[in-house]
Amino acid sequence: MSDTADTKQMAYIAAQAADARVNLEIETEGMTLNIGPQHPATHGTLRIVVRLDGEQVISADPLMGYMHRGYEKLTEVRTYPQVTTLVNRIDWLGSFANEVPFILAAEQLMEVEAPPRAQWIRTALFEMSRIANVVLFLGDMGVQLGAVTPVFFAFRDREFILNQIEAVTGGRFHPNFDRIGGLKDDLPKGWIDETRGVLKRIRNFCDEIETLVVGNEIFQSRTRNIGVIPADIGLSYGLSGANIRSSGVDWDIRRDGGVGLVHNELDWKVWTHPDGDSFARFWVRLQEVRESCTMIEQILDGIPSGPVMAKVPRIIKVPAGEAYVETENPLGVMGYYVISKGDLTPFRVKIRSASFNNVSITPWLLKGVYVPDVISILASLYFILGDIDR
Amino acid sequence: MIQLSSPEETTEEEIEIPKRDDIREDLISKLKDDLGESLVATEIIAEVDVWARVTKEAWLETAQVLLTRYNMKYFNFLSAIDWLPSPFGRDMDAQVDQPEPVTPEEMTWGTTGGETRFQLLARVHDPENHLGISLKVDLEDTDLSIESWSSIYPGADWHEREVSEMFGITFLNHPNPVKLYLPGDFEGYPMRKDFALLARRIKPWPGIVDVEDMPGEESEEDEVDA
Amino acid sequence: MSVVLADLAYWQETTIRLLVGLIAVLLPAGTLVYLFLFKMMSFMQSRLGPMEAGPYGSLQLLAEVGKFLQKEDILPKAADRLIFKLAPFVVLISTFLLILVIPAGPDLWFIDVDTGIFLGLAVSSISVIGILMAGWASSSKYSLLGALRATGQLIAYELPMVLAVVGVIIQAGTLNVQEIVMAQATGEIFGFGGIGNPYVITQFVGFLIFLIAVQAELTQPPFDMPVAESELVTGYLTEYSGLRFLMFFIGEFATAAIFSALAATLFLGGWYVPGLEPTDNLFNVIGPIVLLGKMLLVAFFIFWFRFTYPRFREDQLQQLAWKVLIPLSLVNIVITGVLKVVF
Amino acid sequence: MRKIKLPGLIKGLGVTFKTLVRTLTKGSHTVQYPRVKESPPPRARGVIALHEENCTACMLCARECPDWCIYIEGHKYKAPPRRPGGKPRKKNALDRFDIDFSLCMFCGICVDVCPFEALFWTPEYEYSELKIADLLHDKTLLSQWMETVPDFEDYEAGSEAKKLTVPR
Repeated sequence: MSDTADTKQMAYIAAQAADARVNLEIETEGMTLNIGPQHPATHGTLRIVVRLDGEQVISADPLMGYMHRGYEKLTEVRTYPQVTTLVNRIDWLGSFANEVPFILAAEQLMEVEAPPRAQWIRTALFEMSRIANVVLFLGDMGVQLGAVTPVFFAFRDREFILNQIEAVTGGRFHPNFDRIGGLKDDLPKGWIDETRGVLKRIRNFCDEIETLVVGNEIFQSRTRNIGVIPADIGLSYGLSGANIRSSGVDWDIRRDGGVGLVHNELDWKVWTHPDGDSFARFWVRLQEVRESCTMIEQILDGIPSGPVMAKVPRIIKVPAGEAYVETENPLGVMGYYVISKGDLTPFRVKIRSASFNNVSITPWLLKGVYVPDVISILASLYFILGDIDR
Repeated sequence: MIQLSSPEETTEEEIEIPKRDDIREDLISKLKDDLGESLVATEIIAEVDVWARVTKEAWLETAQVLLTRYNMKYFNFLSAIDWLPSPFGRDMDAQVDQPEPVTPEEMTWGTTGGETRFQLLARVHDPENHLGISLKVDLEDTDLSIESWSSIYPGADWHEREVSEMFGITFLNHPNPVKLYLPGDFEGYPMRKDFALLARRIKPWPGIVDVEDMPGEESEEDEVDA
Repeated sequence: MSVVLADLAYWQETTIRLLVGLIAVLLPAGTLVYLFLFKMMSFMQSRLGPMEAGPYGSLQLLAEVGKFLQKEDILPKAADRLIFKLAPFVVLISTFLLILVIPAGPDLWFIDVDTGIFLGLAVSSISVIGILMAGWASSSKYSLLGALRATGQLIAYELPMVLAVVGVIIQAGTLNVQEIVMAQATGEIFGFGGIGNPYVITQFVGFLIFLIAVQAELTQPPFDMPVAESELVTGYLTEYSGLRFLMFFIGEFATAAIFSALAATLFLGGWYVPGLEPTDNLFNVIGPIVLLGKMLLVAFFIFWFRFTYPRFREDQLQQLAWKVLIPLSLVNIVITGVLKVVF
Repeated sequence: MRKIKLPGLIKGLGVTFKTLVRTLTKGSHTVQYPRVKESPPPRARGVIALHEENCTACMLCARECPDWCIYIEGHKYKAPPRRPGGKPRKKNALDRFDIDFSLCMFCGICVDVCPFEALFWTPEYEYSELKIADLLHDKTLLSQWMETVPDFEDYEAGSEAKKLTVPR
């Protein structure tokens, strides 16, 4: 470590000593701990270099790129239909939701619109991918805090949602089902009824998690007032999704200007929580899963009949222009800034992924917390490595 | 505000009555007052989006103005665009057989135009009135450096590090100007258009039509090719 | 056992004692791992657990042992070799010494000392040294953090555990474990002697404190910070592999079994079941089985908590020990003492 | 929020215990894989089957594949005329059709773009290999998968999609 860094650190310790937390007379020496890249808590290859004083974090510096796949570069050599296979793999737990904003951006440039039936089914699958994603978070948060059982419940019930997604799209994880101008295929027979049964299971799972995790006093003591993000700071870091709604910001793109999806025709509620701590983030996500169930149920009742594909040319050339479309993905706001030059391939695609912004707050957020809280805060911010590294 | 209206509808209506987007027009006219000469170009697609291009000197001021006067509290993203047409074409048509670079096309720019090869692209958002604006700024090839936004939007920190390693743009007064994704000793700027994507160059494209003709017959191009 | 061993030579006696001791440690530990870690945990998570090795996976444990034996014994380059190698033995020694004080029948015991429970609680603390050795010698930051956490935790919970036992001692009026069992077997609750006097009823607070302290001593969730796998990988075990890891593993579950047996002995009447005379020779046969059954009952609770709760943070754990459990157990002692004098 | 009577710690114990009882009485959610197999839905993208007679070596799939994992070689030949006295037809014969499943991303674009109904998905998934080179499935193997292709499903009410049939 350089001299300046040491001076800085000593200054920081001195500031902490004013809090009577660190005794400078003992002259404790800090310790650098690498959490990751291979670590059970980072569920991926995120590496967080934390400087510790005892178990208290002096500074935390996330390092990533261990899984960077260069998707922005790869999109430049792939045709528009081929790009959807790539973007599937950004947030691999809710992959269908990744396709939607890209397809919508391309549709905006091509000035086509998917037929109503396609939009409704798209919304249903969009919300199902949210369930598939967030349900795992609800279980995983327990594991990060030491409770092994919730994650098995999560995997158990997520399986049914994945089965339903697979029954329509053919892919459990990487559906590649969204097409410019509609969907690849229509729903198979009997799917709607099966899905209703699955939603019942998911609601049941939410109740179980509520009793097992949310109601647990140990869980509450571990998460309440831990990792508090004030709304303004969260916004300036570009936090989105449940992370910002749990800080009391009532903002959901599904309600406040969603293009191409039918959320505005459904009856649902945007959940917020005033606290902004880890518990709030967990709680908001739990409510959002239930809200997604409500939405899907309404969609299942109201799918209009009709075709699922608009008339688009067989070889897709997107007219020159620029479009930015964002949607409220499971992890937060995901947007694609697509620049086209009228070619078969996009000229440049900027992928604005939610986790990248969500995690960028960690150096600020992790200062002064204890090592166990590093884990619970990271878990509650909920990132997917593919969404950070792209 | 981004309404739940399809682009198709928008265009149809545009043909009938040119649509006005009062909120966005309003924003642009106010911005013109605030930034004056620094606002180089603007563009509005009614009820969809709004763009503004500013001068390099006003980059920091723009952020400050948008944050304080327009309630653009939400930092969305910051990136860059390399407008150089790719010297490798689409990297598809059997590059191995054709190692010479494709004759470069003319450089063209997108929305709000441009003058230089590199443009910075950023987007901020007003989370209460649901209004976002995309900002662009030209960067001269000779001086690829610009003031960092991270003092105004702390979230710009990582985005600027990414842009800096991928495009080779320097951000002045950045708190931590190190590489974000790439290893420290990486050379080159991968997102520049003249940085070859090796994966597409070490292997011949399997899509070359090599259905052999019958002996003694002239090739009739792709008769079964759809 | 003392009866049987009376006429044998010293070496024969020692061999038999060793063998029985091994069985007494390994068998309950194996039962615990299979019944609770493999099966109960799986059932609680809607799955079946190991099913392939043996009927219903009952030989899975042997397969695991075989697997661990094959693994490379990795020694970190910077490790303090001697201490690193020694640490698992120290942990195991504590476990083996602890079994000595638990009687399994009127004549079935390893040693019959007047300060039995005192000895038991004393030797149970030896494992702390082993854990500290493991954490320090591994020269890994995770190990070090884990070991330090373990030390702080084990010392903090030793105290409420001892204080909880004090209530029992006061009521039984003896430190001898065998006599505590006898006192429970022959005791009466307010004149009703039908089921003896298992102290779980009169010393319920003590029992709860003892269970919580045992949970913490065993570093099981919700007190598993020393091995917290999502934070410290596996704490002081991080650098261990193969046979040495297996020894820690056996140590962990054998200690769980023995502590459950100790709890069963102190609070549930040990090897005694109501309906028979406590001096009945039959207890030398069914005593171990009864003890095993009661031990499994206690262990069931320990593991049930383990699979349900998330873990505390280190400071919350210390607060629980010093601010809640210790005052509570002190109050318990005072009340027990007062009642003892009054009745 | 409704009033909580029991402490959450005890209610949580109830959840795990309930699951324990349910697993013991109603069975688990998992299946013992090699003995019991779950059947994926008919649309599942397991492996690609080739109906060789329909393939004209048009290269469309190989061109559209984002991973460049389809290799096709063919030659032209003259087929005997359909009606006596007619002109001999020129046809493409397929010499090689390989899909490298170690590269394949299972996106399904090749199946979508095939204009001659020569490629199909089958839900079959048990084709792992010990050597990565063995994942290159050739024409023969791909044609064998054809037997496992299920019929297309009916569509849900309100659909206007046309149900296709699998050539056998």
